[in-house]
Amino acid sequence: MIRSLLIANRGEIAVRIARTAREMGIEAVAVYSEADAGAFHVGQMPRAVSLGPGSPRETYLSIPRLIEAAREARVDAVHPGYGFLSESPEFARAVEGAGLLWVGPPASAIEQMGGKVRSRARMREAGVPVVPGSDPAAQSDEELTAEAGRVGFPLLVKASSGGGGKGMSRVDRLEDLQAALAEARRLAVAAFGDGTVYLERLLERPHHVEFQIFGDRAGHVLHLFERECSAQRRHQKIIEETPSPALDPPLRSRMAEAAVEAARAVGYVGAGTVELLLDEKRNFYFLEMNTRLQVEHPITEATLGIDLVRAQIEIADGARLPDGWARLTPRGHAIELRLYAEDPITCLPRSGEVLEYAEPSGPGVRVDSGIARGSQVGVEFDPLLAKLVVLGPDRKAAIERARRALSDWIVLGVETNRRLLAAVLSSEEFVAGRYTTDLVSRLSPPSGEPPAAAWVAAARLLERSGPGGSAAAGGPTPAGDPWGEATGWRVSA
Amino acid sequence: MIRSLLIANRGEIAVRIARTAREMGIEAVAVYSEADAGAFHVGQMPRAVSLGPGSPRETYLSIPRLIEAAREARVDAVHPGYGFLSESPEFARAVEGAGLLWVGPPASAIEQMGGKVRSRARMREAGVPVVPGSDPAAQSDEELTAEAGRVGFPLLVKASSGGGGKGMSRVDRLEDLQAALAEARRLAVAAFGDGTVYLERLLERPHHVEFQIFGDRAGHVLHLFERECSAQRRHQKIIEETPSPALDPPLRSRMAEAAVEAARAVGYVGAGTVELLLDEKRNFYFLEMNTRLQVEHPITEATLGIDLVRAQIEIADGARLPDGWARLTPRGHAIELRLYAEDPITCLPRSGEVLEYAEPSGPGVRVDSGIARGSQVGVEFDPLLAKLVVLGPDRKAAIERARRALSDWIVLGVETNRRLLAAVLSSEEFVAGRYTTDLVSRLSPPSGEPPAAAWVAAARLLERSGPGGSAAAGGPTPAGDPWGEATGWRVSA
Amino acid sequence: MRIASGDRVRDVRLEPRAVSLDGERFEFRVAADGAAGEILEIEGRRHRIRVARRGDLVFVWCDGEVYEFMTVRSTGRPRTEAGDLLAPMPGRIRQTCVSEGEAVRAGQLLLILEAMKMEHAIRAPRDGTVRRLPHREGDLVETGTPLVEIA
Amino acid sequence: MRIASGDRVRDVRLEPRAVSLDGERFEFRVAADGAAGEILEIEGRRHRIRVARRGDLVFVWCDGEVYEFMTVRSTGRPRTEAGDLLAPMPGRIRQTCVSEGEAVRAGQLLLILEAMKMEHAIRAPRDGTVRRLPHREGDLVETGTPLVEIA
Repeated sequence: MIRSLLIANRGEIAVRIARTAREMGIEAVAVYSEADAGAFHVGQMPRAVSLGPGSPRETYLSIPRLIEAAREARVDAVHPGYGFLSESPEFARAVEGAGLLWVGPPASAIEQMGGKVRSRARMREAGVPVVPGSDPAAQSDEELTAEAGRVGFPLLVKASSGGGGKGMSRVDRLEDLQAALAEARRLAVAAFGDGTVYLERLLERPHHVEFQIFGDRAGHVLHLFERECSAQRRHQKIIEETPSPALDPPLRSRMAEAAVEAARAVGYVGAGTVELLLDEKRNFYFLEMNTRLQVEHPITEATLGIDLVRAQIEIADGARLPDGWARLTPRGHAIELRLYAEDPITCLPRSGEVLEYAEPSGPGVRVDSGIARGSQVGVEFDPLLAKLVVLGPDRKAAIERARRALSDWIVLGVETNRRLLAAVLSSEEFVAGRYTTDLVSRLSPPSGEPPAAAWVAAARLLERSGPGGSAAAGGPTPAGDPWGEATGWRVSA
Repeated sequence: MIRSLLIANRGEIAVRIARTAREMGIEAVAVYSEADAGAFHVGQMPRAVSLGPGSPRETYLSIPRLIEAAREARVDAVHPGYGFLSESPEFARAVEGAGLLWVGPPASAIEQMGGKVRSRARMREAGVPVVPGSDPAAQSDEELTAEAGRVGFPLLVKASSGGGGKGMSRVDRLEDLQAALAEARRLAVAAFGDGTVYLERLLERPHHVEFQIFGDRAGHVLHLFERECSAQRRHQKIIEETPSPALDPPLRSRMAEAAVEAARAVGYVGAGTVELLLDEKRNFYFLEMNTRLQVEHPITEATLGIDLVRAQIEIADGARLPDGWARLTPRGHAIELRLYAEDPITCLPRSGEVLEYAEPSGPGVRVDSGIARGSQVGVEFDPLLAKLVVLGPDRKAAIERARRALSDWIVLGVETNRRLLAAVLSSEEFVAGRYTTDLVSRLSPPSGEPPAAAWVAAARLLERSGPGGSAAAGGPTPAGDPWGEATGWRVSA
Repeated sequence: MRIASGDRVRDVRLEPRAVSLDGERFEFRVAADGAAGEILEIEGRRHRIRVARRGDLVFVWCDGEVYEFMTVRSTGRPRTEAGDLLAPMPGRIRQTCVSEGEAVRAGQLLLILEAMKMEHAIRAPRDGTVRRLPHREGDLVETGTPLVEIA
Repeated sequence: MRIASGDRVRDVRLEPRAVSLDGERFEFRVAADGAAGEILEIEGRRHRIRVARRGDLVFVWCDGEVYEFMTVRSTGRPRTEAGDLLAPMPGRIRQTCVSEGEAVRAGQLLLILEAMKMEHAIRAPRDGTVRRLPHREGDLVETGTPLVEIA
């Protein structure tokens, strides 16, 4: 029986998990690094334990400190959220070793799906199609050069322990291979301490479609339909929607079957997501499985009317899959917009204090936020600030609702990717539902030349609040925003 | 083709209508009395027209000023919202007379459902059961005394043009009748300029259940299921839910049929609500029909996944009922909480500036608000500040979600009925789903003795911000909160 | 300082890390003063706090509940005479049901105030005698105007 | 006063009911300053405004869009030399790809900054010559530190 839950995370996902915990009558316990003592997520929970000072590596990524915190807080269970240690089998084992419930899949499942290479092999065994790639054993330049011929060009050089596109590079011609391998190994060592690489055929302009999977200890595994995640920037999702405009019912059920098969193959329990690539010939391939709650899980909650976090906790507590989940059918169309603290053009992370904040509301609008007025946004963490999730009766209404809500979202003090999101929502391909993973990179958000009213407002504020000299002492200097003078890349957010 | 829409209302409903209009690409035009120039709803719309200075009667209730505003704004249509002139056939005619589309039912339907007496007669004709009552013709004390015998005690004396319980009184014994009639006539004249009254049998502890009705110009009429509205305070709804815990499928369809019949009888077009009383023997009676959008419409939107305002506008524009509405089935359980600016104990209206405001959010949470930080809440308008609407997979989850969200709702500076709402949510009868219209009156919210932490926080603020002497000059004096000293009714909100 | 909440008035002495309420001493710590408001730790328990002030009124949101406080000036006379019943909102005296000098029982109807197109019954909070009844039927009164004084 | 937004610098003269931007004059009216922020009327059109300030930076939300402005002090030298490329975030110089005195073309890779466990390519915004390259590989740099100066 879970009475208290340590949420080993921060930001919007910690807040979101805490909300469900509180609704379940479970005491949510926050953790925080000293720098985060005043963070929004800490204020959302009845209890909080400090992880002490230091970098993420020394706090949110420190298994010993988190286990210590869980012991100190005397919690019954630990929810890892996403990112940080959510896909660390070591952490899962440490939690269970401490006699606590782990709200996530068995460590063994995390392991089997962990390494790209291992998971590809495992899936091939299970009969799930994978993108053609090199033999994992092949590591020398010679072997890989040979493999490259088999795989075919263009291809990707990938780090075996990579993720999020880190240490990944495209090679179009054989003569570029060696240089790419050297670079990839160097980056892989730097980022993951593991220089193993492999080759994978590059699918041109594929759809990135994922299926939500859920399993229980009794061995039941089912899918909760798909999410279209092709709107990506630098391999980072920025907009997701469900249902996917790219699927028809037969294809959907074929892909869903494969996804369930993939999860069954590793004895999956709890919430997980199987990511698939869909090429122009409507062939699909296993990409990877995320053995945790997904950032974009709310769009599935919206169209199915369920609470995935509640189910995670109940299943960790030994429950079966909720009654009726096998009979769920999606209703309406849901879209998620990810608000990042970053320059909409360069995608470089932004920092600063949130000086004004107001969330959109109204019918079919949900906001999961990790910030509030007064929040300090630093660059040491994931730049995801908040998520806007809209539900509409159909895709057209959902897009209109997303545009409306986005324009009601007020965030001042930290630059965000809002304009990029708006650009996607009004791009012809997105509106038509015909877009692939290359859409966002081809978009250039309008440069946002301020209207006269904005100049007036700025001037009036400057006059009201007097010379910035003194005020400037408080805030960071505009050096935090350096590109402007030199390059003019800098455009208003 | 509606391209622009005048929203002849204020507060949360004006904001809510504007949101849908904006999503539809329709330009929403606000109206405001001078006192409201800085009101939240005005800032939510791209355009706004002043109704000039003066009381509600001279502004939001002035047909000439509103028509003038509509002409000035060159709008295509007018949405009346609820309250104010939403059920005025004169206004409907004036709007159409000005060559504008009226987003509401035909004036004739409003008229037929307007007077209590007339509507009761109309329904009796249509074969819809009505609460036993006196012959409308009977007006003299003698006639009414005779009728009283037929109707039976206890009974209600009601003003024919009454509403919201105004000029309504309970009579248990014949000897009290004459005094009650005199009082009722006096109040009726004062409130409605019409002293006509009638008698109606008083149903003890009934359920107040209403059905959402929708019709189009092609003569189609359907129902969108029910809303349980028995949680009332002084005949004012404070919490609504759907589905109603009081209905079973057969009863639900019988009541729904009657509701559709009632709407058909008056050639209904657009959104309307048929209110029914359900007595302990599970007999139901027509109470009245609200020929407009209902305050609690969002819970229907939540369980059906639709937008009622969008449908209102489309149907006013000549469209048929949306495809598939005939096949809609509710999913999950929805609850609405009405946040009023009033003393939770005495229910007296409260005023003041909203000094801090934060809305709850997260899965299954929607807030329709008419206020923001800085809003000035006066007593000259309806004290409804905002509505919290939660959707959960089942009733239990919805109640838990409502409790969680309510505790996340921060409103400082104006006293609200929050504690009363919390008391209902945790009352045994409400949780069990066994409550009738007498529940709320029997509840007494806990007196909210502040914990040490609150005293500390208050002291720290007073110390930080120094003696209130100067600050006090700004705000109203605590005389605005007078009961305390003399009576001790005053408890913290 | 003296602070009132409802009918409860307490003597509050504030030190940097402790407070005494009517002599009872509580240690506290400001665990954080951040985006979600302030977090006060009192005897090990954390409390989420948001505060606002208008003149002598202090509003405190604490762990989901809202409390209202009022400073009580040690100097100067209290704001209203004990026994005053003040108009809760601007309105018009529709009817007076008692006269000065009349003895009234708790709950007895004193007068009817009409405001917002509704009538509000003003009743005696306790037994007593009507000392002052300053207004006539039809008078307009502002918020906070004394309506009846009961000795 | 002189105000910059992005690479756009304008001369702004404010009068009670009008403003001139680089000499172009606009009449405006503050229609409301209320709960939803300020409403500015300029030549008949209404604009919803929210503003915030941090030092020399001014943030303006206007009709759903956000704009950033910076005061330009007429006195004192500009904040950064034209030509400086500043570190966009705290990090470590992973690799320098050019040397001082070297001629570079717009878009050419100048150095790689490692921050947040990712590598960021710093490229030349335009053709020019590397005048200064103050840091070595492995150096830690703070936000705003000049990385390369291009003449």
